[in-house]
Amino acid sequence: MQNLKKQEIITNTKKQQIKLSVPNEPEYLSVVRLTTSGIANRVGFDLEEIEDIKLAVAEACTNAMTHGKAENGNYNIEFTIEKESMIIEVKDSGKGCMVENIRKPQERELAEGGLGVFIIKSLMDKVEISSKLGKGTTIKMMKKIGGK
Amino acid sequence: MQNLKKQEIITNTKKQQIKLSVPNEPEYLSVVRLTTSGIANRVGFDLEEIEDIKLAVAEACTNAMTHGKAENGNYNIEFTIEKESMIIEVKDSGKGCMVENIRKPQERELAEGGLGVFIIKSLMDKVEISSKLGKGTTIKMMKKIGGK
Amino acid sequence: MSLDIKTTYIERETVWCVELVGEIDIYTANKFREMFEELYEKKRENIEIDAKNLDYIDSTGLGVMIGALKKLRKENKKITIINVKSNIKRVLEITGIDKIFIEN
Amino acid sequence: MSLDIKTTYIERETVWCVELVGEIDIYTANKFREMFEELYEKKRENIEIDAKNLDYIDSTGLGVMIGALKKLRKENKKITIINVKSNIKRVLEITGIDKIFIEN
Ligand SMILES: Nc1ncnc2c1ncn2[C@@H]1O[C@H](COP(=O)(O)OP(=O)(O)O)[C@@H](O)[C@H]1O
Ligand SMILES: Nc1ncnc2c1ncn2[C@@H]1O[C@H](COP(=O)(O)OP(=O)(O)O)[C@@H](O)[C@H]1O
Repeated sequence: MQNLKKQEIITNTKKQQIKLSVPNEPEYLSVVRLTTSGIANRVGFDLEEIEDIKLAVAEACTNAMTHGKAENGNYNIEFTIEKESMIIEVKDSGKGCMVENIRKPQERELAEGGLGVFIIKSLMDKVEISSKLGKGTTIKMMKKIGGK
Repeated sequence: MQNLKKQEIITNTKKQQIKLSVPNEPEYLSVVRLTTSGIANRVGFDLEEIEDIKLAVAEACTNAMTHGKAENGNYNIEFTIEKESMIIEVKDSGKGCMVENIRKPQERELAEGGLGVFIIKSLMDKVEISSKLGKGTTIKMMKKIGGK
Repeated sequence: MSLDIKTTYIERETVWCVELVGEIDIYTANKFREMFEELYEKKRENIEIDAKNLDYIDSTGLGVMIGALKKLRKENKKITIINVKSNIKRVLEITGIDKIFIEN
Repeated sequence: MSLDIKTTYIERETVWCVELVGEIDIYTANKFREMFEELYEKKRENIEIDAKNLDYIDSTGLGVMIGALKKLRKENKKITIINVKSNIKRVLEITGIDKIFIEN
Protein backbone atom coordinates (compact mmCIF):
# COMPACT_ATOMS: atom_id res chain seq x y z
CA MET A 1 0.00 0.00 0.00
CA GLN A 2 2.79 2.37 0.88
CA ASN A 3 4.22 1.45 -2.48
CA LEU A 4 1.00 2.07 -4.35
CA LYS A 5 0.56 5.51 -2.81
CA LYS A 6 4.04 6.45 -3.92
CA GLN A 7 3.34 5.17 -7.40
CA GLU A 8 0.19 7.27 -7.60
CA ILE A 9 2.11 10.43 -6.91
CA ILE A 10 4.62 9.66 -9.64
CA THR A 11 1.75 8.85 -11.95
CA ASN A 12 0.19 12.24 -11.59
CA THR A 13 3.27 14.07 -12.73
CA LYS A 14 4.20 12.06 -15.80
CA LYS A 15 2.03 11.80 -18.86
CA GLN A 16 0.52 8.47 -19.79
CA GLN A 17 -0.21 6.97 -23.16
CA ILE A 18 -2.65 4.38 -24.32
CA LYS A 19 -2.25 3.13 -27.87
CA LEU A 20 -4.77 1.23 -29.93
CA SER A 21 -4.22 -0.31 -33.35
CA VAL A 22 -7.42 -1.33 -35.13
CA PRO A 23 -8.17 -3.10 -38.42
CA ASN A 24 -9.55 -0.93 -41.24
CA GLU A 25 -12.96 -2.57 -40.84
CA PRO A 26 -16.21 -0.81 -39.89
CA GLU A 27 -17.17 -3.60 -37.51
CA TYR A 28 -14.44 -2.62 -35.04
CA LEU A 29 -15.47 1.03 -34.75
CA SER A 30 -17.75 0.17 -31.84
CA VAL A 31 -14.71 -1.25 -30.00
CA VAL A 32 -12.91 2.06 -30.50
CA ARG A 33 -15.91 3.95 -29.12
CA LEU A 34 -16.05 1.68 -26.08
CA THR A 35 -12.33 2.06 -25.36
CA THR A 36 -12.54 5.83 -25.85
CA SER A 37 -15.48 6.10 -23.44
CA GLY A 38 -13.64 4.00 -20.88
CA ILE A 39 -10.53 6.16 -21.03
CA ALA A 40 -12.48 9.43 -20.97
CA ASN A 41 -14.44 8.18 -17.98
CA ARG A 42 -11.26 7.13 -16.17
CA VAL A 43 -9.66 10.49 -16.82
CA GLY A 44 -12.63 12.22 -15.22
CA PHE A 45 -14.67 13.73 -18.06
CA ASP A 46 -18.41 14.06 -17.43
CA LEU A 47 -21.08 12.20 -19.40
CA GLU A 48 -21.61 14.91 -22.00
CA GLU A 49 -17.89 15.35 -22.57
CA ILE A 50 -17.50 11.59 -22.93
CA GLU A 51 -20.16 11.60 -25.67
CA ASP A 52 -18.36 14.47 -27.43
CA ILE A 53 -14.97 12.77 -27.32
CA LYS A 54 -16.43 9.44 -28.42
CA LEU A 55 -18.09 11.00 -31.47
CA ALA A 56 -15.04 13.07 -32.42
CA VAL A 57 -12.74 10.05 -32.27
CA ALA A 58 -15.22 7.93 -34.22
CA GLU A 59 -15.45 10.58 -36.95
CA ALA A 60 -11.66 10.63 -37.28
CA CYS A 61 -11.59 6.81 -37.43
CA THR A 62 -14.31 6.74 -40.08
CA ASN A 63 -12.16 9.08 -42.17
CA ALA A 64 -9.09 6.88 -41.62
CA MET A 65 -11.09 3.92 -42.90
CA THR A 66 -12.87 5.58 -45.83
CA HIS A 67 -10.32 8.13 -47.05
CA GLY A 68 -7.10 6.80 -45.58
CA LYS A 69 -7.46 3.11 -46.37
CA ALA A 70 -4.00 2.20 -45.14
CA GLU A 71 -2.38 -0.69 -46.98
CA ASN A 72 -1.31 -2.67 -43.94
CA GLY A 73 -4.91 -2.91 -42.85
CA ASN A 74 -4.70 -1.13 -39.49
CA TYR A 75 -4.91 2.44 -38.26
CA ASN A 76 -3.75 3.81 -34.92
CA ILE A 77 -5.18 5.83 -32.09
CA GLU A 78 -3.03 7.34 -29.36
CA PHE A 79 -4.48 8.77 -26.18
CA THR A 80 -2.12 10.99 -24.20
CA ILE A 81 -3.32 11.93 -20.76
CA GLU A 82 -1.78 15.05 -19.36
CA LYS A 83 -2.55 16.92 -16.18
CA GLU A 84 -5.04 19.30 -17.73
CA SER A 85 -6.00 17.74 -21.03
CA MET A 86 -6.36 14.62 -23.08
CA ILE A 87 -4.84 14.54 -26.54
CA ILE A 88 -6.00 11.99 -29.07
CA GLU A 89 -4.26 11.28 -32.34
CA VAL A 90 -5.86 9.19 -35.07
CA LYS A 91 -3.23 8.14 -37.59
CA ASP A 92 -3.51 6.27 -40.84
CA SER A 93 -0.82 5.51 -43.36
CA GLY A 94 -3.19 5.86 -46.28
CA LYS A 95 -3.36 8.09 -49.30
CA GLY A 96 -3.47 11.41 -47.48
CA CYS A 97 -5.13 14.62 -48.67
CA MET A 98 -4.64 18.34 -49.19
CA VAL A 99 -5.56 19.72 -45.78
CA GLU A 100 -6.22 23.21 -47.15
CA ASN A 101 -9.00 21.80 -49.35
CA ILE A 102 -11.11 20.65 -46.39
CA ARG A 103 -13.98 23.13 -46.12
CA LYS A 104 -16.71 23.97 -43.64
CA PRO A 105 -20.01 22.49 -44.86
CA GLN A 106 -22.52 24.97 -46.27
CA GLU A 107 -25.77 24.80 -44.34
CA ARG A 108 -28.09 25.48 -47.26
CA GLU A 109 -26.48 22.89 -49.50
CA LEU A 110 -27.82 19.75 -47.79
CA ALA A 111 -24.56 17.94 -48.48
CA GLU A 112 -24.44 14.26 -47.67
CA GLY A 113 -20.74 14.41 -46.85
CA GLY A 114 -18.22 16.82 -45.42
CA LEU A 115 -19.61 16.84 -41.87
CA GLY A 116 -16.96 14.73 -40.11
CA VAL A 117 -14.11 17.21 -39.71
CA PHE A 118 -16.60 19.97 -38.91
CA ILE A 119 -18.08 17.87 -36.09
CA ILE A 120 -14.63 17.08 -34.69
CA LYS A 121 -13.70 20.79 -34.68
CA SER A 122 -16.99 21.68 -33.00
CA LEU A 123 -16.66 19.13 -30.21
CA MET A 124 -12.98 19.36 -29.29
CA ASP A 125 -11.00 22.27 -27.87
CA LYS A 126 -8.19 22.10 -30.42
CA VAL A 127 -7.82 20.15 -33.67
CA GLU A 128 -4.84 19.83 -36.01
CA ILE A 129 -4.88 17.87 -39.24
CA SER A 130 -1.63 17.00 -40.92
CA SER A 131 -1.40 14.97 -44.07
CA LYS A 132 1.10 13.97 -46.71
CA LEU A 133 -0.16 12.74 -50.06
CA GLY A 134 0.62 9.05 -50.25
CA LYS A 135 1.95 8.95 -46.69
CA GLY A 136 -1.15 9.20 -44.56
CA THR A 137 -3.06 11.54 -42.32
CA THR A 138 -3.03 12.38 -38.61
CA ILE A 139 -5.93 14.10 -36.90
CA LYS A 140 -4.79 15.40 -33.51
CA MET A 141 -7.42 16.66 -31.15
CA MET A 142 -7.36 17.99 -27.62
CA LYS A 143 -10.00 18.26 -24.92
CA LYS A 144 -9.40 20.13 -21.67
CA ILE A 145 -10.07 18.25 -18.46
CA GLY A 146 -12.61 20.15 -16.39
CA GLY A 147 -12.85 22.61 -19.23
CA LYS A 148 -16.38 23.80 -18.57
CA MET B 1 -22.23 -0.84 -51.11
CA GLN B 2 -20.93 -3.18 -53.76
CA ASN B 3 -17.51 -2.24 -52.50
CA LEU B 4 -18.34 -2.90 -48.87
CA LYS B 5 -19.71 -6.36 -49.64
CA LYS B 6 -16.50 -7.24 -51.44
CA GLN B 7 -14.47 -6.00 -48.50
CA GLU B 8 -16.47 -8.15 -46.11
CA ILE B 9 -15.60 -11.30 -48.00
CA ILE B 10 -11.89 -10.53 -47.95
CA THR B 11 -12.17 -9.75 -44.26
CA ASN B 12 -13.50 -13.14 -43.38
CA THR B 13 -10.57 -15.00 -44.82
CA LYS B 14 -7.67 -12.98 -43.39
CA LYS B 15 -6.93 -12.74 -39.71
CA GLN B 16 -7.29 -9.44 -37.95
CA GLN B 17 -5.33 -7.93 -35.12
CA ILE B 18 -6.17 -5.34 -32.52
CA LYS B 19 -3.31 -4.09 -30.39
CA LEU B 20 -3.54 -2.19 -27.14
CA SER B 21 -0.68 -0.64 -25.20
CA VAL B 22 -1.57 0.37 -21.65
CA PRO B 23 0.31 2.16 -18.84
CA ASN B 24 1.44 -0.01 -15.93
CA GLU B 25 -1.19 1.61 -13.71
CA PRO B 26 -4.07 -0.19 -11.98
CA GLU B 27 -6.51 2.58 -12.89
CA TYR B 28 -6.45 1.61 -16.58
CA LEU B 29 -7.33 -2.04 -16.03
CA SER B 30 -11.03 -1.22 -16.36
CA VAL B 31 -10.30 0.20 -19.82
CA VAL B 32 -8.68 -3.09 -20.81
CA ARG B 33 -11.72 -5.00 -19.57
CA LEU B 34 -14.06 -2.75 -21.53
CA THR B 35 -12.04 -3.11 -24.73
CA THR B 36 -11.79 -6.87 -24.27
CA SER B 37 -15.55 -7.18 -23.76
CA GLY B 38 -16.20 -5.07 -26.84
CA ILE B 39 -13.95 -7.20 -29.03
CA ALA B 40 -15.28 -10.49 -27.65
CA ASN B 41 -18.82 -9.28 -28.26
CA ARG B 42 -17.99 -8.19 -31.82
CA VAL B 43 -16.38 -11.56 -32.56
CA GLY B 44 -19.57 -13.32 -31.48
CA PHE B 45 -18.86 -14.82 -28.05
CA ASP B 46 -21.86 -15.18 -25.76
CA LEU B 47 -22.28 -13.35 -22.46
CA GLU B 48 -20.71 -16.04 -20.31
CA GLU B 49 -17.74 -16.45 -22.63
CA ILE B 50 -17.26 -12.68 -22.66
CA GLU B 51 -17.06 -12.70 -18.84
CA ASP B 52 -14.52 -15.55 -18.96
CA ILE B 53 -12.30 -13.82 -21.51
CA LYS B 54 -12.53 -10.50 -19.68
CA LEU B 55 -11.41 -12.06 -16.39
CA ALA B 56 -8.62 -14.10 -17.97
CA VAL B 57 -7.18 -11.05 -19.74
CA ALA B 58 -7.48 -8.94 -16.59
CA GLU B 59 -5.60 -11.58 -14.56
CA ALA B 60 -2.77 -11.59 -17.11
CA CYS B 61 -2.66 -7.79 -17.07
CA THR B 62 -2.58 -7.73 -13.26
CA ASN B 63 0.45 -10.03 -13.42
CA ALA B 64 2.10 -7.83 -16.02
CA MET B 65 1.66 -4.87 -13.67
CA THR B 66 2.61 -6.52 -10.38
CA HIS B 67 5.28 -9.05 -11.42
CA GLY B 68 6.37 -7.70 -14.77
CA LYS B 69 6.66 -4.00 -13.93
CA ALA B 70 8.10 -3.08 -17.31
CA GLU B 71 10.52 -0.16 -17.23
CA ASN B 72 9.03 1.80 -20.10
CA GLY B 73 5.77 2.00 -18.21
CA ASN B 74 3.47 0.20 -20.65
CA TYR B 75 2.46 -3.37 -21.33
CA ASN B 76 0.83 -4.73 -24.48
CA ILE B 77 -2.20 -6.78 -25.38
CA GLU B 78 -2.71 -8.29 -28.82
CA PHE B 79 -6.02 -9.74 -29.93
CA THR B 80 -5.84 -11.95 -33.02
CA ILE B 81 -9.17 -12.92 -34.50
CA GLU B 82 -9.11 -16.04 -36.61
CA LYS B 83 -11.95 -17.92 -38.22
CA GLU B 84 -12.48 -20.32 -35.34
CA SER B 85 -10.74 -18.77 -32.38
CA MET B 86 -9.51 -15.63 -30.70
CA ILE B 87 -5.94 -15.51 -29.44
CA ILE B 88 -4.91 -12.96 -26.86
CA GLU B 89 -1.32 -12.24 -25.89
CA VAL B 90 -0.45 -10.13 -22.86
CA LYS B 91 3.19 -9.07 -23.04
CA ASP B 92 5.35 -7.19 -20.61
CA SER B 93 9.04 -6.39 -20.85
CA GLY B 94 9.56 -6.74 -17.12
CA LYS B 95 11.66 -8.95 -14.95
CA GLY B 96 10.30 -12.29 -16.12
CA CYS B 97 10.03 -15.51 -14.09
CA MET B 98 10.80 -19.22 -14.09
CA VAL B 99 7.68 -20.61 -15.76
CA GLU B 100 8.27 -24.11 -14.35
CA ASN B 101 7.96 -22.71 -10.82
CA ILE B 102 4.34 -21.59 -11.30
CA ARG B 103 2.22 -24.11 -9.38
CA LYS B 104 -1.46 -24.94 -9.10
CA PRO B 105 -2.84 -23.47 -5.86
CA GLN B 106 -3.52 -25.96 -3.05
CA GLU B 107 -7.15 -25.79 -2.00
CA ARG B 108 -6.60 -26.47 1.68
CA GLU B 109 -3.90 -23.89 2.05
CA LEU B 110 -6.07 -20.76 1.88
CA ALA B 111 -3.36 -18.95 -0.03
CA GLU B 112 -3.88 -15.26 -0.67
CA GLY B 113 -1.96 -15.42 -3.93
CA GLY B 114 -1.26 -17.81 -6.74
CA LEU B 115 -4.79 -17.85 -8.16
CA GLY B 116 -4.28 -15.73 -11.29
CA VAL B 117 -2.62 -18.19 -13.67
CA PHE B 118 -4.88 -20.98 -12.41
CA ILE B 119 -7.98 -18.89 -13.23
CA ILE B 120 -6.64 -18.09 -16.71
CA LYS B 121 -6.00 -21.78 -17.42
CA SER B 122 -9.46 -22.72 -16.16
CA LEU B 123 -11.29 -20.18 -18.31
CA MET B 124 -9.44 -20.39 -21.62
CA ASP B 125 -9.10 -23.28 -24.07
CA LYS B 126 -5.32 -23.08 -24.36
CA VAL B 127 -2.71 -21.13 -22.41
CA GLU B 128 1.03 -20.76 -22.97
CA ILE B 129 3.34 -18.79 -20.72
CA SER B 130 6.78 -17.89 -21.95
CA SER B 131 9.23 -15.85 -19.97
CA LYS B 132 12.86 -14.82 -20.01
CA LEU B 133 14.44 -13.57 -16.81
CA GLY B 134 15.08 -9.88 -17.22
CA LYS B 135 13.38 -9.79 -20.62
CA GLY B 136 9.70 -10.07 -19.81
CA THR B 137 6.77 -12.44 -19.95
CA THR B 138 4.09 -13.30 -22.50
CA ILE B 139 0.88 -15.05 -21.56
CA LYS B 140 -0.79 -16.35 -24.71
CA MET B 141 -4.32 -17.64 -24.41
CA MET B 142 -6.85 -18.99 -26.88
CA LYS B 143 -10.62 -19.29 -26.79
CA LYS B 144 -12.58 -21.16 -29.46
CA ILE B 145 -15.41 -19.31 -31.16
CA GLY B 146 -18.65 -21.25 -30.74
CA GLY B 147 -16.70 -23.69 -28.62
CA LYS B 148 -19.58 -24.90 -26.47
CA MET C 1 -23.49 -2.08 -30.82
CA SER C 2 -25.91 -2.84 -33.62
CA LEU C 3 -28.98 -1.38 -35.25
CA ASP C 4 -32.55 -2.67 -35.24
CA ILE C 5 -35.19 -1.04 -37.42
CA LYS C 6 -38.96 -1.40 -37.28
CA THR C 7 -41.04 0.22 -40.01
CA THR C 8 -44.83 0.61 -40.02
CA TYR C 9 -47.00 2.40 -42.54
CA ILE C 10 -49.82 4.32 -40.88
CA GLU C 11 -52.58 4.42 -43.48
CA ARG C 12 -54.74 7.00 -41.72
CA GLU C 13 -51.95 9.57 -41.50
CA THR C 14 -50.19 8.48 -44.69
CA VAL C 15 -46.85 8.37 -42.91
CA TRP C 16 -44.07 5.83 -42.43
CA CYS C 17 -43.16 5.30 -38.77
CA VAL C 18 -39.54 4.21 -38.37
CA GLU C 19 -38.35 3.05 -34.95
CA LEU C 20 -34.58 2.91 -34.51
CA VAL C 21 -32.93 0.89 -31.77
CA GLY C 22 -29.14 0.96 -31.31
CA GLU C 23 -26.37 2.84 -33.02
CA ILE C 24 -25.80 4.20 -36.52
CA ASP C 25 -22.22 4.37 -37.71
CA ILE C 26 -20.25 3.27 -40.76
CA TYR C 27 -20.90 -0.36 -39.83
CA THR C 28 -24.70 -0.12 -39.58
CA ALA C 29 -25.27 2.73 -42.08
CA ASN C 30 -25.88 0.34 -44.99
CA LYS C 31 -28.84 -1.19 -43.23
CA PHE C 32 -30.17 2.31 -42.56
CA ARG C 33 -29.72 3.31 -46.23
CA GLU C 34 -31.38 0.15 -47.50
CA MET C 35 -34.35 0.79 -45.25
CA PHE C 36 -34.92 4.22 -46.88
CA GLU C 37 -34.59 2.67 -50.34
CA GLU C 38 -37.14 0.03 -49.46
CA LEU C 39 -39.68 2.53 -48.15
CA TYR C 40 -39.11 4.68 -51.24
CA GLU C 41 -39.91 1.73 -53.49
CA LYS C 42 -43.01 0.80 -51.51
CA LYS C 43 -44.64 4.17 -50.93
CA ARG C 44 -43.20 7.64 -51.39
CA GLU C 45 -44.64 9.19 -48.26
CA ASN C 46 -43.55 11.28 -45.30
CA ILE C 47 -41.28 9.48 -42.84
CA GLU C 48 -41.32 9.98 -39.10
CA ILE C 49 -38.28 8.60 -37.26
CA ASP C 50 -38.78 7.68 -33.62
CA ALA C 51 -35.32 8.03 -32.05
CA LYS C 52 -36.39 7.12 -28.51
CA ASN C 53 -34.04 4.13 -28.49
CA LEU C 54 -31.37 5.48 -30.81
CA ASP C 55 -28.22 5.86 -28.71
CA TYR C 56 -25.78 7.16 -31.25
CA ILE C 57 -25.51 8.58 -34.75
CA ASP C 58 -22.46 9.94 -36.53
CA SER C 59 -21.89 11.85 -39.78
CA THR C 60 -22.25 8.67 -41.84
CA GLY C 61 -25.77 8.19 -40.49
CA LEU C 62 -26.64 11.86 -40.92
CA GLY C 63 -25.39 11.64 -44.51
CA VAL C 64 -27.77 8.75 -45.19
CA MET C 65 -30.69 10.75 -43.80
CA ILE C 66 -29.82 13.81 -45.86
CA GLY C 67 -29.54 11.65 -48.98
CA ALA C 68 -32.93 10.11 -48.33
CA LEU C 69 -34.50 13.52 -47.68
CA LYS C 70 -33.15 14.93 -50.95
CA LYS C 71 -34.92 12.21 -52.91
CA LEU C 72 -38.17 12.59 -50.97
CA ARG C 73 -38.22 16.38 -51.31
CA LYS C 74 -38.55 15.95 -55.06
CA GLU C 75 -41.86 14.22 -54.30
CA ASN C 76 -42.77 17.02 -51.86
CA LYS C 77 -42.40 14.70 -48.89
CA LYS C 78 -40.38 15.16 -45.73
CA ILE C 79 -38.50 13.33 -42.97
CA THR C 80 -38.93 14.31 -39.32
CA ILE C 81 -37.32 12.97 -36.15
CA ILE C 82 -39.02 12.74 -32.76
CA ASN C 83 -37.91 11.76 -29.24
CA VAL C 84 -34.28 12.66 -29.83
CA LYS C 85 -31.82 11.95 -26.99
CA SER C 86 -29.67 14.82 -25.75
CA ASN C 87 -26.37 13.60 -27.21
CA ILE C 88 -27.95 13.17 -30.65
CA LYS C 89 -29.74 16.51 -30.38
CA ARG C 90 -26.33 18.06 -29.79
CA VAL C 91 -24.93 16.65 -33.06
CA LEU C 92 -28.00 17.76 -34.96
CA GLU C 93 -27.69 21.27 -33.56
CA ILE C 94 -23.96 21.57 -34.19
CA THR C 95 -24.39 20.63 -37.82
CA GLY C 96 -27.53 22.74 -38.25
CA ILE C 97 -29.41 19.62 -39.31
CA ASP C 98 -31.93 20.02 -36.49
CA LYS C 99 -33.59 22.79 -38.54
CA ILE C 100 -34.20 20.32 -41.36
CA PHE C 101 -35.42 17.32 -39.39
CA ILE C 102 -36.88 18.56 -36.12
CA GLU C 103 -40.25 20.30 -36.22
CA ASN C 104 -41.25 22.92 -33.70
CA MET D 1 -15.62 0.97 -12.83
CA SER D 2 -15.30 1.75 -9.18
CA LEU D 3 -16.19 0.29 -5.83
CA ASP D 4 -18.64 1.55 -3.23
CA ILE D 5 -18.83 -0.07 0.18
CA LYS D 6 -21.52 0.27 2.84
CA THR D 7 -20.92 -1.36 6.23
CA THR D 8 -23.50 -1.75 9.02
CA TYR D 9 -23.11 -3.55 12.31
CA ILE D 10 -26.25 -5.50 13.23
CA GLU D 11 -26.25 -5.57 17.01
CA ARG D 12 -28.99 -8.19 17.37
CA GLU D 13 -27.22 -10.75 15.18
CA THR D 14 -23.69 -9.62 16.09
CA VAL D 15 -22.69 -9.51 12.44
CA TRP D 16 -21.19 -6.96 10.08
CA CYS D 17 -23.22 -6.46 6.92
CA VAL D 18 -21.07 -5.33 4.00
CA GLU D 19 -22.76 -4.18 0.81
CA LEU D 20 -20.50 -4.04 -2.24
CA VAL D 21 -21.40 -2.03 -5.33
CA GLY D 22 -19.17 -2.08 -8.40
CA GLU D 23 -15.99 -3.94 -9.26
CA ILE D 24 -13.05 -5.27 -7.29
CA ASP D 25 -9.72 -5.42 -9.09
CA ILE D 26 -6.16 -4.28 -8.45
CA TYR D 27 -7.33 -0.66 -8.61
CA THR D 28 -10.09 -0.93 -6.00
CA ALA D 29 -8.62 -3.78 -3.88
CA ASN D 30 -6.94 -1.35 -1.45
CA LYS D 31 -10.27 0.16 -0.49
CA PHE D 32 -11.62 -3.36 0.02
CA ARG D 33 -8.64 -4.32 2.20
CA GLU D 34 -8.87 -1.16 4.29
CA MET D 35 -12.55 -1.85 4.92
CA PHE D 36 -11.69 -5.26 6.44
CA GLU D 37 -8.95 -3.68 8.56
CA GLU D 38 -11.37 -1.06 9.83
CA LEU D 39 -14.03 -3.59 10.78
CA TYR D 40 -11.38 -5.72 12.48
CA GLU D 41 -10.31 -2.75 14.59
CA LYS D 42 -13.89 -1.85 15.52
CA LYS D 43 -15.38 -5.24 16.32
CA ARG D 44 -14.03 -8.71 15.56
CA GLU D 45 -17.28 -10.28 14.49
CA ASN D 46 -18.67 -12.38 11.66
CA ILE D 47 -18.94 -10.59 8.33
CA GLU D 48 -21.69 -11.13 5.80
CA ILE D 49 -20.97 -9.74 2.34
CA ASP D 50 -23.97 -8.84 0.21
CA ALA D 51 -22.77 -9.18 -3.38
CA LYS D 52 -26.09 -8.29 -5.02
CA ASN D 53 -24.53 -5.29 -6.75
CA LEU D 54 -21.01 -6.60 -7.13
CA ASP D 55 -20.39 -6.96 -10.85
CA TYR D 56 -16.85 -8.26 -10.92
CA ILE D 57 -14.09 -9.65 -8.73
CA ASP D 58 -10.69 -10.99 -9.73
CA SER D 59 -7.92 -12.88 -7.93
CA THR D 60 -6.69 -9.69 -6.26
CA GLY D 61 -10.09 -9.22 -4.61
CA LEU D 62 -10.32 -12.91 -3.68
CA GLY D 63 -6.85 -12.66 -2.13
CA VAL D 64 -8.00 -9.77 0.06
CA MET D 65 -11.00 -11.79 1.24
CA ILE D 66 -8.87 -14.83 2.03
CA GLY D 67 -6.42 -12.67 3.95
CA ALA D 68 -9.22 -11.14 6.00
CA LEU D 69 -10.74 -14.55 6.67
CA LYS D 70 -7.41 -15.94 7.92
CA LYS D 71 -7.22 -13.22 10.56
CA LEU D 72 -10.85 -13.63 11.62
CA ARG D 73 -10.60 -17.41 11.88
CA LYS D 74 -8.10 -16.94 14.69
CA GLU D 75 -10.94 -15.27 16.58
CA ASN D 76 -13.31 -18.07 15.58
CA LYS D 77 -15.24 -15.78 13.27
CA LYS D 78 -16.15 -16.25 9.63
CA ILE D 79 -16.91 -14.42 6.39
CA THR D 80 -19.86 -15.42 4.20
CA ILE D 81 -21.09 -14.09 0.86
CA ILE D 82 -24.74 -13.89 -0.20
CA ASN D 83 -26.56 -12.92 -3.43
CA VAL D 84 -23.64 -13.81 -5.68
CA LYS D 85 -24.04 -13.09 -9.41
CA SER D 86 -23.47 -15.96 -11.83
CA ASN D 87 -20.15 -14.73 -13.24
CA ILE D 88 -18.72 -14.28 -9.75
CA LYS D 89 -20.10 -17.63 -8.62
CA ARG D 90 -18.20 -19.15 -11.51
CA VAL D 91 -14.86 -17.73 -10.31
CA LEU D 92 -15.56 -18.84 -6.76
CA GLU D 93 -16.34 -22.36 -7.97
CA ILE D 94 -13.34 -22.64 -10.27
CA THR D 95 -10.98 -21.67 -7.46
CA GLY D 96 -12.78 -23.80 -4.86
CA ILE D 97 -13.32 -20.68 -2.79
CA ASP D 98 -17.10 -21.12 -2.85
CA LYS D 99 -16.70 -23.87 -0.22
CA ILE D 100 -15.09 -21.40 2.14
CA PHE D 101 -17.38 -18.42 1.69
CA ILE D 102 -20.76 -19.68 0.53
CA GLU D 103 -22.98 -21.44 3.06
CA ASN D 104 -25.47 -24.08 2.08
N1 LIG E 1 -7.80 10.23 -42.90
C1 LIG E 1 -7.97 10.91 -44.03
N2 LIG E 1 -7.27 10.55 -45.16
C2 LIG E 1 -7.43 11.23 -46.31
N3 LIG E 1 -8.27 12.29 -46.46
C3 LIG E 1 -9.00 12.68 -45.38
C4 LIG E 1 -8.88 12.03 -44.14
N4 LIG E 1 -9.70 12.65 -43.25
C5 LIG E 1 -10.31 13.65 -43.93
N5 LIG E 1 -9.89 13.68 -45.22
C6 LIG E 1 -10.32 14.64 -46.26
O1 LIG E 1 -11.13 15.63 -45.66
C7 LIG E 1 -12.41 15.68 -46.31
C8 LIG E 1 -13.51 16.05 -45.31
O2 LIG E 1 -13.74 15.00 -44.39
P1 LIG E 1 -15.08 14.94 -43.59
O3 LIG E 1 -15.37 16.30 -43.04
O4 LIG E 1 -14.98 13.87 -42.58
O5 LIG E 1 -16.21 14.62 -44.64
P2 LIG E 1 -16.40 13.35 -45.60
O6 LIG E 1 -15.64 12.23 -44.97
O7 LIG E 1 -17.87 13.13 -45.61
O8 LIG E 1 -15.87 13.76 -46.92
C9 LIG E 1 -12.59 14.31 -46.91
O9 LIG E 1 -13.48 14.32 -48.00
C10 LIG E 1 -11.15 13.96 -47.32
O10 LIG E 1 -10.84 14.53 -48.55
N1 LIG F 1 3.94 -11.20 -16.09
C1 LIG F 1 4.68 -11.87 -15.18
N2 LIG F 1 5.97 -11.52 -14.92
C2 LIG F 1 6.71 -12.19 -14.01
N3 LIG F 1 6.25 -13.23 -13.30
C3 LIG F 1 4.98 -13.64 -13.51
C4 LIG F 1 4.13 -13.00 -14.45
N4 LIG F 1 2.94 -13.62 -14.44
C5 LIG F 1 3.04 -14.61 -13.55
N5 LIG F 1 4.25 -14.64 -12.98
C6 LIG F 1 4.73 -15.59 -11.94
O1 LIG F 1 3.74 -16.58 -11.76
C7 LIG F 1 3.34 -16.62 -10.40
C8 LIG F 1 1.89 -17.03 -10.26
O2 LIG F 1 1.05 -15.99 -10.72
P1 LIG F 1 -0.46 -15.95 -10.28
O3 LIG F 1 -1.03 -17.31 -10.44
O4 LIG F 1 -1.13 -14.87 -11.05
O5 LIG F 1 -0.46 -15.61 -8.74
P2 LIG F 1 0.09 -14.35 -7.95
O6 LIG F 1 0.13 -13.21 -8.93
O7 LIG F 1 -0.92 -14.12 -6.88
O8 LIG F 1 1.43 -14.74 -7.43
C9 LIG F 1 3.67 -15.26 -9.84
O9 LIG F 1 3.86 -15.26 -8.46
C10 LIG F 1 4.94 -14.90 -10.60
O10 LIG F 1 6.06 -15.46 -10.00
